[in-house]
Amino acid sequence: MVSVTNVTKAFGDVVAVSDVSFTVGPGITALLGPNGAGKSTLFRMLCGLASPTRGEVRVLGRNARTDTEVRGRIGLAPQQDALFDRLSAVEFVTIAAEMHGMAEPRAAALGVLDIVQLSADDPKPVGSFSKGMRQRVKLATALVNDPDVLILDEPLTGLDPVQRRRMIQLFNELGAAGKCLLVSSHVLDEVARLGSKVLVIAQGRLAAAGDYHALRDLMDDRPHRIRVNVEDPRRFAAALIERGLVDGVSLGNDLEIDTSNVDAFGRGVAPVAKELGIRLSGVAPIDDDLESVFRYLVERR
Amino acid sequence: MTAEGNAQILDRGYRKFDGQRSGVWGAVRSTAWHSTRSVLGLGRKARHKIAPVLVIVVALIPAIVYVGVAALVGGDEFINDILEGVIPDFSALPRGSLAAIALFTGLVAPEALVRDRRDGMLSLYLSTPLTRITYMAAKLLSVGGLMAMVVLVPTLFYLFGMTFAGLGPEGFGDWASVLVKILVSGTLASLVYALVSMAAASVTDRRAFASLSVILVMLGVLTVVQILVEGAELSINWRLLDPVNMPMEMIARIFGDAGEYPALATERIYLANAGWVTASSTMLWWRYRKAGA
Amino acid sequence: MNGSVSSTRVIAITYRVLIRQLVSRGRLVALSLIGGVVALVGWAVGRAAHNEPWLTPEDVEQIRLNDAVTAVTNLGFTILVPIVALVFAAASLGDTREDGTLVYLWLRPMRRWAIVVGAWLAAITVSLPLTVIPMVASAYLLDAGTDLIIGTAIASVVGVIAYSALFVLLGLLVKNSIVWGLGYIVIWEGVVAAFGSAAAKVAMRGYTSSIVSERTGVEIDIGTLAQTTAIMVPIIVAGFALWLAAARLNNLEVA
Amino acid sequence: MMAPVSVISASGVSMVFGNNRALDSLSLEVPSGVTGLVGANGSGKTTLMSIVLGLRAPTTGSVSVLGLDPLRQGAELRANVGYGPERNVFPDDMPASDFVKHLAEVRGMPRSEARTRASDALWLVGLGEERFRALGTMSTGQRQRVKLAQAIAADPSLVLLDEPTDGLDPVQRDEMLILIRQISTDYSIDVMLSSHLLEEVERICDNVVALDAGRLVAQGRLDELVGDVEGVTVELAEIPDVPGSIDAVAARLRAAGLDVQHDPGFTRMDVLGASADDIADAVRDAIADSGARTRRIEQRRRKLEDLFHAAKS
Repeated sequence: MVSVTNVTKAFGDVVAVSDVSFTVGPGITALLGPNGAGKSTLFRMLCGLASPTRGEVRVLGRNARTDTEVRGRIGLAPQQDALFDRLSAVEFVTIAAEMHGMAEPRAAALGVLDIVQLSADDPKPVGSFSKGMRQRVKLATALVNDPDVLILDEPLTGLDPVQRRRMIQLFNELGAAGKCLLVSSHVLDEVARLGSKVLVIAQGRLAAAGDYHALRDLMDDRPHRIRVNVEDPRRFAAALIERGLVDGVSLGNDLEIDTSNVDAFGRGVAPVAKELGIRLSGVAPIDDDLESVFRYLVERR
Repeated sequence: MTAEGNAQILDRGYRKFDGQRSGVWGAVRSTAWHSTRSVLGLGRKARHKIAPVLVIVVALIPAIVYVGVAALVGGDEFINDILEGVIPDFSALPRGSLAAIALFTGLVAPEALVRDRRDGMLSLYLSTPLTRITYMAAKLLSVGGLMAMVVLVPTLFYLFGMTFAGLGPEGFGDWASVLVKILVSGTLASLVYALVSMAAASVTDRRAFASLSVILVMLGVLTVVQILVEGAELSINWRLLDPVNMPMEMIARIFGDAGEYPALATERIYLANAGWVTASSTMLWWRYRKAGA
Repeated sequence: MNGSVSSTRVIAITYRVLIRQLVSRGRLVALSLIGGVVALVGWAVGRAAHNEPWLTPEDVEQIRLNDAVTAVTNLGFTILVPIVALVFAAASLGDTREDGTLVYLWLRPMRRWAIVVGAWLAAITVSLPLTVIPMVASAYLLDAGTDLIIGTAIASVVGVIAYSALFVLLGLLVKNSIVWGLGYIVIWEGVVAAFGSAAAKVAMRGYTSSIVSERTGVEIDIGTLAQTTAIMVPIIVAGFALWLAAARLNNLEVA
Repeated sequence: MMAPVSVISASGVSMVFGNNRALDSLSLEVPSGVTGLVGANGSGKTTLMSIVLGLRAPTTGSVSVLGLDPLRQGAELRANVGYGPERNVFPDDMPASDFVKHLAEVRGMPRSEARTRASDALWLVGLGEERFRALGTMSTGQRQRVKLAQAIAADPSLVLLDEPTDGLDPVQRDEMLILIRQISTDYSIDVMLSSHLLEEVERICDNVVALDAGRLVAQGRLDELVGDVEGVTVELAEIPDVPGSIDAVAARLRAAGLDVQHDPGFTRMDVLGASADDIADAVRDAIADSGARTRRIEQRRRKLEDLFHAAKS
């Protein structure tokens, strides 16, 4: 539904996006990367707000920069917090619906405000809203035209944990309903919850792309060191070696094992402990949380 | 001798400070200097320097022209006599730069005040030993000093130039008296321009609107007063409301000259300037009483 | 909801949004105050007695008219009209571009020229009452005949229409549009136009002054154009400025 | 001079704006070290900081900072306090070195001293090579460092940092937190930093002050507040030939009478119960029986988040 082909964007001498290509279909795709990696620039080009220096961007097969109609099928929640400050939330969203030429703009606005849990009766202008409330106004606005392609730039910043959870659930529902969602974030926990597809962008280049779990498994193929807390480390270590689940062990304060097959180790560790009747109180891969994956991808260049 | 005995860590850069802190005056001085640099575009890109430098040069033109003419053709007693009849008095010279002065007020005060409000420097300043009062004092020092560059400096240049050309005040006593008058009157007029333009600039947080506001207060009131006195034939006292001409009149009266509007009593002119100072200070206090918190 | 939205609706929606954004109490109060001053000055000039014994009634009539025309053109057409138009027109799209809200107008199935026209109409709607009312009041209080009132009204409307279009374009062209506009008003309109009737043809003030001059028969050195020319040229300029603004909006890189 | 026992102490501080109670009778004793001021946006963190700086007078109550009264001895106090505001907008075209030097001067450094200290501070925050660059050309991460540099340049006794990690990505956030910790430890500068992210406060702070809607939820030493072990966090992976195994683990643990926090479809769960040993055994057995793959089992410390949940319910 979205295709990006050999796209480069330069501002003077600064290259913000460098020769990036990917296609995105229905469902959620998370665009992950450090600040300044080019996520927002990429989104702006997708929406036609900026034109690529080289390469081609297509949304639903068309160019949003020149094609008036396709703009009606995109929903964008931009990164900046600016809104038409003097309007109330319901006015702001209703006007967005009107701009999309919807038949019942107010009803549509009430619907999406309900989804993001903003009161339609609140007469306060959005200019007085907190960051979290503005964020939800932006989301409602992006959703109001029931777009086929949703582009959400850092949509979860400023939301409290409960709201985040709700939004993630909403995104999952929209993705399941066949919409194409592109969501950028640099908070990895959020991305993990968003699920499957991930594009990692670093320094303007596409550093990794694919299924999130597959990417993690790719990480699993590296040799790993895992710290294991057990009651009887010596006996447990012996059992692990005996079953070929580990390549090496070191017994310091804790038991640390090395393995090149995380999968086998992960399958075996609990059953072995149970079988031996050894209490297992901790399994902690060293350097294998989400953040290390991210670091690995971002910092290797 | 042990290995450690040879090794010393001498300096890790950042360290404690044991000296005397410079206190509020240091803060005011640094802020005033910093504000002045920022208005003049020092330490910034060249394009920020163009406008202020241009205006200052334009303000200097009358003084340069007169001094130049005097230096070129002067010397001869006969010609000097003619020249003395043509060149302006020390009290009247600044009037030649009036357009530049008015333009400069629209440039300086908005830059000095509004930038701080917009880019968060004001709240940062208030987290330091500066208070709203001392902050404003620093800004007045800066804006007043900058205004002096177009109000006072040309006259000083004129004094030294004319002295050099043999057309200056005669005798050291006279000369020193003129110098003191130039300094006193120029400083006072600069402060009035500074306060009025700062007050006008303080009404908004947007620089462009601040310039608009200053220009309207300066040139708008000038135009209105002009039409009222000449078109509507109202009393000459309406001139007292004119914030561009009143400081100029004050300079003339300090020199004991008649000025542009001899019909106006001297004490009224001083009062008019005092009135502008009071009104402007009140406005500034009111606009900044909560700002930046 | 497929396809693009009809242009009349786009104009109407843009107009509504931008009117709400433009109308702030601070701006209205400040600009009404200036308008009030203009009307007051008109009143003060209008009640000047001119009872010097050597003047005939015809002389007095002529002096009144001359003074009145000077007041209207100096205060109204050099300060009030262009500045009010600048404040609202430059802000209409210029502010949305600077604060990042332009995206909410841009990324919609709406034609760009209609957005520009909506913005222009919004700016005019706010500017007209703030200029025409004080200008007409001033002309009325100047008490120099109906020709002056009619001329002032026409010239104010033409001025607002043309300045607004120019400043909508300016707002899309440069970042600090108010400062540039102010520079244009003070330096170009104020100084260049004062060089005489030829130079005045490249400044809007030449046209507004001509309208008043033509109506009242008072000669103004920068206002020498025929009535039709003085009305038509600004309107054509406005149309051209709007067309450029639409083209500019199309090619803009939106933040 | 004797060092005051508390860096900041407040008693009965309330702040009322119109009919909005931004702070509600707050009483605090903040000891030396790094203190995290946590709470959601709008919970009163920035208001509290401005009261500590003496920029606002509390509606009721009194505050003492470094043994001084912020209202009456404000200028004296602020000469010894560094402040990094939340706002991220600074003079765009000013070089970082000029900016830091200027603020060092304003905070009382003599002119010659200010230049070297500005340079030292910028090196310390890792911007030595970049110190002549204009602030406007810097990234969010670099600007946050500049804010830190200007806050420490005048050798303060106390530094207040409002959301110093806002807008940073994980790598930048870590670096910033480590830097703050290091500055506090190496130069014995007391730090109070505000954050809406509980994790980062847990990571580097000695003390915590937690606010919720202007009310004090908790204060004290971090290890005392979050020390209790009452469960584990488990992260699993599904093996293709045993679908639904993660949900099955959760179900088994629930059946064993444990409190399981798990959203269906997610790979992570929190398991809470009375005894750590019982939990460990139950988790081991549940995983072994349902055939999921173990990625991680970690002792779950009581989180700051729980403090908020407890306070709200």
